[in-house]
Amino acid sequence: MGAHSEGNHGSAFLREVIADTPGGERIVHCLQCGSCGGSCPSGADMQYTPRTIFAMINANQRDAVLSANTMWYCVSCYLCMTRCPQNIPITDVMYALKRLAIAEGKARGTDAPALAKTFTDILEKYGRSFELGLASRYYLLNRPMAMMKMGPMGLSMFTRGRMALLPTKIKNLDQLQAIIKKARELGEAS
Amino acid sequence: MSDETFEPKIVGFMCNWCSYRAADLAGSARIKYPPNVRIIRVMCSGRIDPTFVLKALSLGADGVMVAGCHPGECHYIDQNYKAMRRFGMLKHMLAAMGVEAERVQLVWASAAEGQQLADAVEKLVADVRALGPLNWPGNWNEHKDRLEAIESMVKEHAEAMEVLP
Amino acid sequence: MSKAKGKLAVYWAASCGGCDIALLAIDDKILKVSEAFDVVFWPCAADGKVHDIEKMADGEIDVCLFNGGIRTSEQEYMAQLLRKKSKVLVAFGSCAHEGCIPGLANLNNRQECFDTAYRDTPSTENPQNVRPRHETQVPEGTLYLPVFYDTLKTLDQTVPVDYYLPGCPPEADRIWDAIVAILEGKLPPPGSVIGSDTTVCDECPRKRTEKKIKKFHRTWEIIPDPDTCLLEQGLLCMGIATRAGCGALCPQVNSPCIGCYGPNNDVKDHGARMMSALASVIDSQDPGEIQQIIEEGIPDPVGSFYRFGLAHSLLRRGKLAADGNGHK
Amino acid sequence: MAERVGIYVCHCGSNIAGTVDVEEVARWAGQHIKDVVVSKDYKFMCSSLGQAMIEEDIKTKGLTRVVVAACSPHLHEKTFRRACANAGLNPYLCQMTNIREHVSWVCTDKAAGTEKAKALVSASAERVKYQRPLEPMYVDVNPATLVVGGGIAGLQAALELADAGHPVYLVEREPSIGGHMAQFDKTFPTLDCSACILTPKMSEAGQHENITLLTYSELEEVSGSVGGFTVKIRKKARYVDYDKCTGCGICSEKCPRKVIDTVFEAGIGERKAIYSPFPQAVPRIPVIDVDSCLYFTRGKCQVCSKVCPTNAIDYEQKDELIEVKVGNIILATGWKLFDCARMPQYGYGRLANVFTNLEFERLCNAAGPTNGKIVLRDGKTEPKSVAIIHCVGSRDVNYNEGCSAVCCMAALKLGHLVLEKTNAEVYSFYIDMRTNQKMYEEFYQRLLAEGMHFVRGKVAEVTDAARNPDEQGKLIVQCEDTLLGRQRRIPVDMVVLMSAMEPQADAKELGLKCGISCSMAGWYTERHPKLDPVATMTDGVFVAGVCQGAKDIPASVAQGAAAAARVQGMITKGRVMIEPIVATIDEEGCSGCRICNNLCPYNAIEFDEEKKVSRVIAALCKGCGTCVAACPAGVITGAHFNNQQIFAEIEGALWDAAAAKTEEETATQSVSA
Amino acid sequence: MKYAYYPGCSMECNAAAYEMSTQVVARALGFKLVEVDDWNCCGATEFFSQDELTASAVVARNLALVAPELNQLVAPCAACYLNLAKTDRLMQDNATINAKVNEALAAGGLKYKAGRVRVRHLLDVIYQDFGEERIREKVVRSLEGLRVAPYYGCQVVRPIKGDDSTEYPLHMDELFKWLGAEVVDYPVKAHCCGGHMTQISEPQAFELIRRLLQSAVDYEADMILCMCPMCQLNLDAYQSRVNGFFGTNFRMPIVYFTQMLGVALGFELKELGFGKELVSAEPALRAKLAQRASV
Repeated sequence: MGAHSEGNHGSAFLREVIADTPGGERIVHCLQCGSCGGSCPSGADMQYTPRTIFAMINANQRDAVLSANTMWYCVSCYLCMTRCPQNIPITDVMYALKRLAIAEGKARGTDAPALAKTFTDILEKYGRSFELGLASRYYLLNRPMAMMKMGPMGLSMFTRGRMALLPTKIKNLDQLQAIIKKARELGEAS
Repeated sequence: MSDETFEPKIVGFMCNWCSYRAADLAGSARIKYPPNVRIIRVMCSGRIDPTFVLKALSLGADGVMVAGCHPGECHYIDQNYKAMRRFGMLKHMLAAMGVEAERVQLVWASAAEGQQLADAVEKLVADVRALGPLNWPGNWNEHKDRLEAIESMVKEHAEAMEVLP
Repeated sequence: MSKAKGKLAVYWAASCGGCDIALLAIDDKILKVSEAFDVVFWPCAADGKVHDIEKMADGEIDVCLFNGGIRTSEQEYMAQLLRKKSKVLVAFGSCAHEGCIPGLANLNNRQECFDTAYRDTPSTENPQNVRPRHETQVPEGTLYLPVFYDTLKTLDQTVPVDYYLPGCPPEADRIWDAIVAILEGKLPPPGSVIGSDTTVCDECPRKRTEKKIKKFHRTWEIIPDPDTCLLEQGLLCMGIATRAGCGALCPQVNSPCIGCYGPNNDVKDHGARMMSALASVIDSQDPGEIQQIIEEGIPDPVGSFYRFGLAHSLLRRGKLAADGNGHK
Repeated sequence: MAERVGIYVCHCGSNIAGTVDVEEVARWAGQHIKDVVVSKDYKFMCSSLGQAMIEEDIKTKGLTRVVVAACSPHLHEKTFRRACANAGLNPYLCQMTNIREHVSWVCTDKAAGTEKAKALVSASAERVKYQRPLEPMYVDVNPATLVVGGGIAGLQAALELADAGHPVYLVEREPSIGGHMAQFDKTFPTLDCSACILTPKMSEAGQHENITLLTYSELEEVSGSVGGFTVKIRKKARYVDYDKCTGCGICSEKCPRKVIDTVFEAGIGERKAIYSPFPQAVPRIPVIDVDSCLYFTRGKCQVCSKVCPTNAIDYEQKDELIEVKVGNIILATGWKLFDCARMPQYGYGRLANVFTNLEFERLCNAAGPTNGKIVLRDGKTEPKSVAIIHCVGSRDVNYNEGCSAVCCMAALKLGHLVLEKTNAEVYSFYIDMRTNQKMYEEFYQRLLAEGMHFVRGKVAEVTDAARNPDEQGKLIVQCEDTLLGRQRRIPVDMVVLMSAMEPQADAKELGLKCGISCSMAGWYTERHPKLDPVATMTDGVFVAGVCQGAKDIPASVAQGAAAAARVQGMITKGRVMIEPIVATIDEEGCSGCRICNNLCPYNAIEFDEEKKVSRVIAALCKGCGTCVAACPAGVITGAHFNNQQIFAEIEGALWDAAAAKTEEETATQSVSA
Repeated sequence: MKYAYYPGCSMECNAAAYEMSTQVVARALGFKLVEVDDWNCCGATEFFSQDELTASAVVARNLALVAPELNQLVAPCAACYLNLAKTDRLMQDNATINAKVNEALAAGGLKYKAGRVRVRHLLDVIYQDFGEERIREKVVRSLEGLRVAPYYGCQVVRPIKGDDSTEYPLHMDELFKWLGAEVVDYPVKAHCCGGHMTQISEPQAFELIRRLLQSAVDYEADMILCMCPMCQLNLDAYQSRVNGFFGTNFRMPIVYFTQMLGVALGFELKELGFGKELVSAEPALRAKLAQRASV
């Protein structure tokens, strides 16, 4: 509304991220205090802490941010977000960065996009998630070696009736698919 | 119905201590906002009588801003709460009369909030612009056939009287 | 009263007819009226014709008591005619003064009024959907009905008015006070409302203290205490904002004032005054709670605050969609 | 008779003329506004030449009303009112229109700016015709002053006034004056002993002939206005006779009942049920805490009474309400500590060795419960490492958005004390180091040299969840070291939370009693944040110290002195002018509906039970106009802001919309002709 | 009391014990869970990483399918709960997204008025709507002597602020105090279980799991109580691999809070789905409950 949020101020990438994140306009209030990076369960493994990411966004380092591993190490625990003294929706910013990175094919060195893709494919096909299908398809396609390690655990799960062999399909799959199709159209239009 | 050339006419009632000073500050800080609001100063938002708002609308204003200190920060302790209540009542009544809610807006701005006040003006002007002119007096215009009907009645009576002795 | 008799006209426009009856409620004093005046025109009580009035000289009628608002072209014509022929034109009763109940139809337009009257009411039987029309062709030629307006106007929104006698209907005693004033030539300055300038509270015997309202009640929801101010009990009593003169009739019988006498002098908008006063004493500082108290307690704000004065209020009517001709 | 209006449009150099065609505005007003006899523009209306022009026109052209279209009335209303008065015109017949702050400075388009200026001039011109002459009112100033709060700011204010020869009532709610400063060990950056510099002032205040000390007392009610306030004060029962007690202290010594002292000792020390908070307390008269006293709770004991050499114990004592009359009030009510339990991630209340800074001050204080030894909660173990966490509850929109201003320096001071008194390593976790007063940065440098560790980063959490043997049994401070861009976990023995300063819980309530308001954050609102920092919007009420906003001791002392200076100014002047903008009720028209009765926060509306009418007490009315807008009968008038004036102003402001309307009305009404 | 019920995909199979015990407990407490007809997957975190609008529409379909006479929706899974609640909130706050989501729903002949359905987690319903008094009344087998470590995880307590603390929640602690258990006040009860990191970076996920298990062991808990299928899966199914990875020897049973609530209400272990956990809870239960029997 005001000159500070509507005008052409801040880096181009900052404006892009703000537009893509509900509540994203709070990013500009970052104090660089680091309570996000300090709180993060994955903080030690992140290439850049969220705080650093905000500084990079401000500095318009678009490529560096989108090819960072930071957002892929976000576990969606929301600790950073509830502790942030400036109410920045940090977890939601990470989601926005994941979307941008996938869209631009910048998500390197991580299997997360593939996992996400497998997951959504199954959802679209059946309407429900299907763990065995998800695990086998994802591992076969992406990490055949890791499949071996998963074996015993899968078997234990199976013997305790915790793994289904067949997916459940919802009744009105057409309806769900129509909704997904329409939503994608609307997303692309904007 | 928004009109490219439509410039909303808006009256702003502002309290002497907070919102009027916020407008002063917006000026001192050279913050730009649309020129559509004509500010009328009262000592307190508690002085703002719903009659003022209705008067402005009935005189052709397209929108009205009622502004005071933030709740709990009133220069007169808590008189802005009375403004808040009156605004609630007025809003309820205006809705029943068919006036769009966006045309009359309540704004809290402290003397330090020049930017917030400017933002509020910008929002009000944009909202009213999107709604188009209100032209309340235009509501009172009667059909065109009214004049003809009266004339024909005068004629009818005259004819009837001619027939009589 | 040995003077030559004056000429009196009484007219009934958009109103219920109660004002005509109220005029007769002055009882035998009506004889004193007929001693003083020749009634030249009173469609309800005497057989006078419009053309008789049209033939009169301008200003020939001494006093015209005009009740009812202006809703049709015929009423507008009559208002103009009687104005021209009368020395003193009195807006008699709430309809002529403020629009009254017929004025509440100003929340709708002509089309909607007709829909209600000729289609939607449960007792309507109108399979051909016949509506009143200004012109109707019959073999003998064209028949005309008056044009029905979108907006009911008060008498003074149509022609200049000399005095106002408020009330729905005016109280007999106040009518007599006014007639005496006319007969004795002790009228206030033209443009005045003939009556008191305090509010109903002045005449109301109930005990009042400082006010704080947490909840508004509808009349059927509580049995009010007979000695305490009704407003303090949460009933929407318009007495605080309504001109005295009735003797606080309604509050005396445990019923809140509905505001038929209109506002005091110098008050521009009866409803706004009432809203402002009432909202000021709502006992809450939370916007959500305030809105809830208002919306739950006062479901029909216009009907409550402008029951008698909508046509005469600053806004006069509900918003019409603009299509160039005032039609929705 | 029609009024004769003069209109004066100011260029303000190019400030206005740059975006408003002032010549056009003046020309237009002269031609289009009714009753305008002269309409001029001028380079600087506020200059002496500009004022002289108005005065001249009033005299020669017989102006009865004046409109000045220039800057904000908050700047120059007084100037032009004075000019009118000089020419014999009542100053309230002059109206200012703000075409600078509200027009030229916020508009970009000159045509639009000119149109807006016309509308504002039109509004003022229509309004001014209905303005009425008003006479200012004057009241005498009572030379006595009430100071609320006996902390360092209040003490300073009281002493300044008393030394100048004026009577002062100093009200303090605790048993002794001294405030938070009395709890501290050292003060930054000079490290002088807090008690050493404070107690002389305390005893001076206690003995001053012009100061009436009202400790263990609270403000009950304030009425009246500037120059003549009447204040009711509750003197809480001490159960000790003030006149008989010599302050020998035997009662406390012998009292068998010990309780945790949550006030002066911040919860880490004890006191007796009959106590004086600290040895240098002023006055030294103890009080009995009835909630813990054995006699009051169980009916038995009375040891204090038995041992008192002067028979000063009086169990029957009652609260006393006293009334004092003063001309001015200074509020110096201070602050309270942020409740650290609101941030569970720091473990306060769950993890024993997490302390608040105030607790830690008492630990360091030689007169404190550990005689100044810095030890863990167990009372004996000296810590080997101490973490000091900054910004706990401050600079955080979830708690207090603002910076508490003193914590950086206080953290440095506490760090220094740890380094001085123990062998512990000290870590400071800060977001930004704020050391921006005289000698403060130097103090920071000193701590850097002393070997305090500084980690730039807001601490995420303090936990006892060890991840490796090094962390076992420690408190682990987890944060991002933002200078390294790396997460760090630092095991320590003790954590000190630099808690935010918060407004007193009852600050708002007290403000209401005195007629002043608080900011969003809860601090008292000063009249102007830069140019009038100790006055408030209510004449005769001043603020000093932290109650106006977080600040340190030097700033609090400066404000205390400043408030005293302002009050002295009022006393010396002897009388004050009050704006005649008040409400009046037309008793003829008032029906006594009593809607207005409880709308006035200053109790300026009284109800006459006999006549059944309401009445405004002019001396109490502050002119807000709320009752005017509320009166259902429309019989309350607000001077200078009456309905007629405001309606005319609305009509004037919408002159162009109104013109459009008239055309339509003329078209539809032509049939009447 | 009647609620719409959104079980979520896990409840069908992987978290069958949660589903069984939830149904048993619901019946015992006398509240009716009406399953949303033909619900679909909530999209977990994966869908939101790809396309926020589509993900929101997928979630909103479930909200739209809630029977019109019901206005509260209960979800037992933390991720489902958050996705449903967050989507509803997003639609309330953001008019553009609200309009687009409804446009997408319309393609399936559905619509949803933001804010119509109040989304709640199962624990909140049991804790708030039944409350201490009524639950205490129903306890037939006190859990006295059993040291339980309530584990809240993340997404029920954050970011949507309810009545419980986002840092140090207490509702499950209190519930189990009502049931007579000894509640372990350990510091990591609202820390992350690793979530889907098991699929992305095993070393990292294992470390997060280890921290939780270690803290529970440090505080001498007999078992960890879960309120989310994902948390249970990570802590239970990966426990042996975590032991392998770090050379630790955790044998910490991970059970659903509803299972232990069912025990306290007097149900048999079998009806509550015990035996489906990979690290068996039976030894702990037997030891503690038998101990008490002998007293």
